[in-house]
Amino acid sequence: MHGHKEKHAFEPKIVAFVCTWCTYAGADLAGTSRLQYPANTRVVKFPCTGRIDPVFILRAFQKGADGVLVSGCHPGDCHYMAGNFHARRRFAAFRQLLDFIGVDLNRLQFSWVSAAEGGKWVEVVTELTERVRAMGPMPEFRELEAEECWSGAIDTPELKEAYETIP
Amino acid sequence: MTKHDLNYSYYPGCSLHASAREYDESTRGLFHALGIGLVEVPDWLCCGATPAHNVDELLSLSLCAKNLALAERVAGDLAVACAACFSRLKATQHHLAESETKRRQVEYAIDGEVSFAKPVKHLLEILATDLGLDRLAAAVRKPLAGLRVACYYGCLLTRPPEVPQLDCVEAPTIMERVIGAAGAATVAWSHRLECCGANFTLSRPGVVLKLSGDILASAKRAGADCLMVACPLCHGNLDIRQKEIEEATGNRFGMPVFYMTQLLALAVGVAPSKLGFDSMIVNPLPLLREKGLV
Amino acid sequence: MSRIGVFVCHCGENISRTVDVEKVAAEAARLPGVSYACDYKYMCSDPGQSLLKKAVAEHGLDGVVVAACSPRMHEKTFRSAAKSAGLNPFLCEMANIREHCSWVHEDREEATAKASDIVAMMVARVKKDKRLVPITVPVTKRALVIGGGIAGIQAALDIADAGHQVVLVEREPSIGGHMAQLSETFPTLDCSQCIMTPRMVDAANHPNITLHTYSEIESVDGYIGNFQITVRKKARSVIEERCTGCGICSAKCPQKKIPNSFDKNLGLRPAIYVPFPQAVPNTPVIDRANCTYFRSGKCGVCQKVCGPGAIDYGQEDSLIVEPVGAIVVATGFELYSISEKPKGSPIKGYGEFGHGTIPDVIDGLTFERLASASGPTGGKILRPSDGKEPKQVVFVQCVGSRAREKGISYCSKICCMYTAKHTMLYRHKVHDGQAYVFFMDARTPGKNYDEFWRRAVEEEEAVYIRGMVSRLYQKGDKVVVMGSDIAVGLQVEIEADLVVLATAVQPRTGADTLAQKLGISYDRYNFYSEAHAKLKPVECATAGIYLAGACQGPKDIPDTVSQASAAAAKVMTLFAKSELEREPIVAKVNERTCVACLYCRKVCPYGAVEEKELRDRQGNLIRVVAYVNPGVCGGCGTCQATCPSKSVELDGYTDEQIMAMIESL
Amino acid sequence: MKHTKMQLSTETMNLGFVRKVEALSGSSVRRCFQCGKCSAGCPMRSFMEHPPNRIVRLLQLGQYERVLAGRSIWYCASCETCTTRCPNKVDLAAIMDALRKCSWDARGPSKESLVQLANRLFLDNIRTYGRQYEMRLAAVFNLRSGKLLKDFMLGPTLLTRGKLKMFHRKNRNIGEIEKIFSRIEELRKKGEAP
Ligand SMILES: Cc1cc2nc3c(=O)[nH]c(=O)nc-3n(C[C@H](O)[C@H](O)[C@H](O)COP(=O)(O)OP(=O)(O)OC[C@H]3O[C@@H](n4cnc5c(N)ncnc54)[C@H](O)[C@@H]3O)c2cc1C
Ligand SMILES: Cc1cc2nc3c(=O)[nH]c(=O)nc-3n(C[C@H](O)[C@H](O)[C@H](O)COP(=O)(O)OP(=O)(O)OC[C@H]3O[C@@H](n4cnc5c(N)ncnc54)[C@H](O)[C@@H]3O)c2cc1C
Ligand code: SF4
Ligand code: SF4
Ligand code: SF4
Ligand code: SF4
Ligand code: SF4
Ligand code: SF4
Ligand code: SF4
Ligand code: SF4
Repeated sequence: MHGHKEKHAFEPKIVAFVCTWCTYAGADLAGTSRLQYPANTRVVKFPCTGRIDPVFILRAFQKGADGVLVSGCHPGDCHYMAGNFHARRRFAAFRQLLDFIGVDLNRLQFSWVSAAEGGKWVEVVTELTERVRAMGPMPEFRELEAEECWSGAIDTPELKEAYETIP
Repeated sequence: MTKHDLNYSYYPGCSLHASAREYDESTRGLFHALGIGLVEVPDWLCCGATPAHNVDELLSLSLCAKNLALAERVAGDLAVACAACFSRLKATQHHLAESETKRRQVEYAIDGEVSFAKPVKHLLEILATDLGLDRLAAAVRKPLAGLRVACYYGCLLTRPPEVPQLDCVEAPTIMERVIGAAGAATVAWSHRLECCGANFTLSRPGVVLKLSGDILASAKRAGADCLMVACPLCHGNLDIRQKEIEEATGNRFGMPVFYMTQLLALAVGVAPSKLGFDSMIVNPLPLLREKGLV
Repeated sequence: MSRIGVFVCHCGENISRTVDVEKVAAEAARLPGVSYACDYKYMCSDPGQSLLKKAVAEHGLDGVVVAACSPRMHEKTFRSAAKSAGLNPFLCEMANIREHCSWVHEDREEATAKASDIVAMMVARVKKDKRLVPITVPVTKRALVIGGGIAGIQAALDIADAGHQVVLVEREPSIGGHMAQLSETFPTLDCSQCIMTPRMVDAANHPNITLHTYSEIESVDGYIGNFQITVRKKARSVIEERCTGCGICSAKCPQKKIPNSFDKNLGLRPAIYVPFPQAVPNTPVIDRANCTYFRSGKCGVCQKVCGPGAIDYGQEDSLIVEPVGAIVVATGFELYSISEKPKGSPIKGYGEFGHGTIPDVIDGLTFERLASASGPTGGKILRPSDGKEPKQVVFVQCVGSRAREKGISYCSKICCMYTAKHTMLYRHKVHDGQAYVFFMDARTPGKNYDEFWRRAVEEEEAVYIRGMVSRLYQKGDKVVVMGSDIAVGLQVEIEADLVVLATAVQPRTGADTLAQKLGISYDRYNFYSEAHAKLKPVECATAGIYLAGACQGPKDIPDTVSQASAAAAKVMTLFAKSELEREPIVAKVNERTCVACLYCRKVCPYGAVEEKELRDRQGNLIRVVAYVNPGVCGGCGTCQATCPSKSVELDGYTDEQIMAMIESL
Repeated sequence: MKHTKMQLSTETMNLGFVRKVEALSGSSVRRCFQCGKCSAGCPMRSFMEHPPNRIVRLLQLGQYERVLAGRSIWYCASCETCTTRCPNKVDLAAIMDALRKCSWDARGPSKESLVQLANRLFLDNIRTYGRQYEMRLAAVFNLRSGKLLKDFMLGPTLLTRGKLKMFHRKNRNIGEIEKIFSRIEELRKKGEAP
């Protein structure tokens, strides 16, 4: 289908942090199924969402990303059993931090895309691209000492509690 | 071709001599027109219908066995018009073949042997299989084009599965095939096999109003012009009680209920005056006129 | 300064149709550190691979990026090509410009720009790649099986038959487990003892099997291929090597009135005993708590009568160390008892059934002992209170199970079937007796299982009543059962002579303690967790440890044996190589910065993180740090993202590598 | 009785009755696993106080009074839907027949005397005339049931359409027909038939 393609004034830069086993494979499936989606996303592959350090997200924003997607296996389907569970806990606390720093949380999207969900990958990426496009470029982001920020964050009561409840 | 290459003994059953007179008349007219011989079994008696097997299986079996014995006096397979009689007669052969004890009791009661050899056939089977749909179609003079018929089987034409063996028990098409051969259109509808209330017509007419009302409504929903039946009991409930049903439910059906032989006879050119349309409670003539069939 | 080579593939037209591959190669060539870039029609073809090898040699490349399809497709291909060109395979990366680019975008300009970005990211990454060497671990081809029920016996025999040594550790004086207690078994009704005893003997006599009964696991060290197991052999007070199993000691022992737990306390045994006549080994053990000698120093009869002088009152527990390469856990289950619930049972108790105070209310296992020809009644169904033959027996299913708010939400899976079996056995033995079963539904999804249940109903005339029982109470010598038939919608009352409760299948008491020793995970009920419910049903998440039988979840014998053989097969797969090689994607701890908070240990799903003591030359403890066991680490990286001091790093996914990618944007 | 609890024991479960029903109907009662398919399709379900599956269930428990006391069996239309669709080949229609016979024989406390009456008149008609004469059946039914006005409106309509015969005669072979009835009675007296 080669319909008329709109050119937009602003093309956002999106970085996607995905796990190898589910979402990366899901994105591959979108490819083998020849589904179409906006070309704004750059994928960084991880073994597991559990490996994704919030610092990476901060860094991506600093380096000019207008939106960040974090996507892994559905709860209970983690290749490493519990990696995505820890990631979820970690990001719950991290979102508050981002909010505090003044990042519009609409620029950060978490989702679950399995290896069988090529269509869902397309949906998620398209939606985020369009949303961020509508929001416009990310405002100038003041340099943060990422390390400090993160080591500070581990001590938030939320995170502490999150880890206490890990069986 | 000899005059009759198909010849049958004929068991009309009680209703066909009374409330279902038009079924009998149209059957004879149709068979005559098709060149099928039909000789009524002399002195046949009531098959016992539902009331007999309802409370007294042995009596039911004996009455039917007696009829089968009487039928032996006439040549040809036994043609039966009424679905209830057909069901009883066939069930009798089936049950007695399975149970030695019951057979002995019955043979004592009728003082004679049970006739298993006589094939019992419903008219539909004779038309669809013995005569064949091609020959039936070839005999059509006045195709029933434009008539949308809801074929109603009721309970006893197909059930229980091992007895009538007329067609697939849950999704029969024999009526549709037969009337289709006469050029009619058939509708797909939901209540083809639901019970009409059967013989509660006498003791508990309320039951009939409810069940037959649902059937009429379903046929109407499917866009049928009329119903077609092969059983006097069904006919009684759907035609004779239709006005009452309309009053009770507040629906207007105005749905003529034909015996299958009436429509077929009309199609093969039997004069409408000989098909008992005047005995029907819901007057079919306006519909037939509208479709240019009379 | 690095020398990176970039190879852009056309993939026929699959990539080149939407991506301007020449432009991508040209832009790559301009990236800092790239010393060679080209494009080619089919990189994965033989000529494509030779092109790569040649370029590595000619340009002295120290890293390559192949911009082509998904790494899930051809990473292996290009890494081995790199390897044969003399490059460390982990210095070869793929840029996915097909599945993630040319196939999903139409606009040539956009797709080309994105392809260049992807290549740039991978170039940045490869510059930070480190040479990695696949990890090899030697494998000790010797297996430990914990638990000598049918699961353990089957697994041990399979492994031993494959020619490997097996150490079988059983807690009780005899192997056999629950199956040795059963009378006849569904769905075929063959005698349990008859099929079990030969297997027990085979296990004991197998030249490759070392049997430690009356023993427990003291501690577990090491990792896949290299475990060190310490086994505690409890003091039997009988020297196994000397005992001939003549049984004189038991016959002469004056202490005879001790309830036999094997017979669910229906029968009695002496203080020196074998739990049941077919026990393996047939070596008695002294029950010290009930032995006169141990209580008051008197008696000593057994020692006097024992010809071979096998009695040793002074025997002590001994510890044996066994090196093994793999472990099969097969510790089975316990039945919930309404009177003495297992310690830590989540079940809230059955006061409405009398808390075990009504003598003629028994559990399924007790019924098995009553029905067993070698049981305390010789196979006669006699009720405990007065030894009379019960004429009306009520069976109650789902006691404890499937009652979320009473404690357990799962279905115990075997009780529907064994209750059907019990009604049959009862009918075979008491012809004029009537069996009733209160049930919610019959869960019989197995080969010939539903047919078995229907036989109980239709041929053996058990009256099944759909509905739970509300209460049981004693009335004279009857037990009144208050139930309801939900199909009829009426209450039902039966004055029963005997009531049999199908109580919940639960994990062994202490299953969690053993799991902690082994470093395997368990669910909230203490059933051991498999690595993946569907695809790794016998593996533990912890490498080298496998599960068999009811310790993983309620199971009948066919399922138990299947799983045991599967576990054995996994062990044999492991033993097929003398060394394990695995991807070196594992975490490493930086001991200088680690503060030993051990958050990493908490989050590691594989239990790969241990504590390590750092000592100086004199052996004085300096401090403690975390240590990741590379044999166990699964490579998920969760520890790294969690570590507050950034002291643990996952090879292949270091912060440096990831950051390089992000920064190249 | 209706809502009292069921006391189950080998004494209270009348299994003899169950076996009789099984013999009469030629259908197993125990095969039923209470799936409810019979009741799901029964056209008469809404008129019954015990749906068909519950009838079988009560039989399984030998609750013979409870089955016969209800009017359900008299509201069964013998449509055979249940029998046709039962996954276990429980011939419920035949079981209903058997139960009605048991109730009929016991001249039991059926609440559905109207259906009983209609049946009785129907069979009497056969014995007297050999065939069914609907006019007579309806007339006598109305007379005996005290429902004089019932179907009053239909009578004349049907007559004018020639659907009811005012006059009827007996079969020529009425003697043979009587013989069937009396021979069956004779068999029963001798206990040679159910
Ligand atoms: C009443 C009843 C009737 C049944 N009837 C049937 C039937 O007819 N057909 C059928 O297929 N199934 C039946 N089953 C199920 C059957 O008993 C189980 O499937 C089977 O016993 C499971 O075997 P297992 O080896 O996993 O566990 P178990 O039989 O429980 O064996 C576990 C073994 O491990 C030992 N052990 C436990 N902890 C440790 C430890 N820490 N260290 C060392 N050793 C340890 C135990 O002493 C035991 O010997 C029945 C079960 C019950 C309760
Ligand atoms: C609707 C449905 C939903 C399900 N949902 C779940 C679920 O959610 N979770 C779950 O655990 N299970 C589920 N299952 C069950 C699951 O599908 C099966 O357990 C599983 O597929 C069985 O795998 P199999 O390899 O034994 O058989 P199959 O998947 O049938 O594979 C057999 C293969 O052998 C090939 N084959 C057959 N004959 C020959 C021959 N003669 N020569 C060569 N090849 C041959 C076939 O082509 C086929 O590829 C579901 C099943 C169904 C029907
Ligand atoms: S008497 Fe001695 S040899 Fe015999 S069983 Fe006892 S301990 Fe063993
Ligand atoms: S010493 Fe103990 S075990 Fe031995 S005979 Fe005496 S009581 Fe029995
Ligand atoms: S197997 Fe049957 S009796 Fe046991 S818990 Fe499950 S449903 Fe209940
Ligand atoms: S056949 Fe299928 S749907 Fe029916 S009980 Fe068994 S598993 Fe469930
Ligand atoms: S989380 Fe980091 S600092 Fe804490 S113990 Fe683990 S490696 Fe050491
Ligand atoms: S990488 Fe994963 S498996 Fe390995 S030590 Fe860290 S948390 Fe455990
Ligand atoms: S359909 Fe058959 S099995 Fe199901 S409830 Fe009815 S009689 Fe029983
Ligand atoms: S035969 Fe009777 S019980 Fe069965 S479906 Fe028909 S009306 Fe209902």
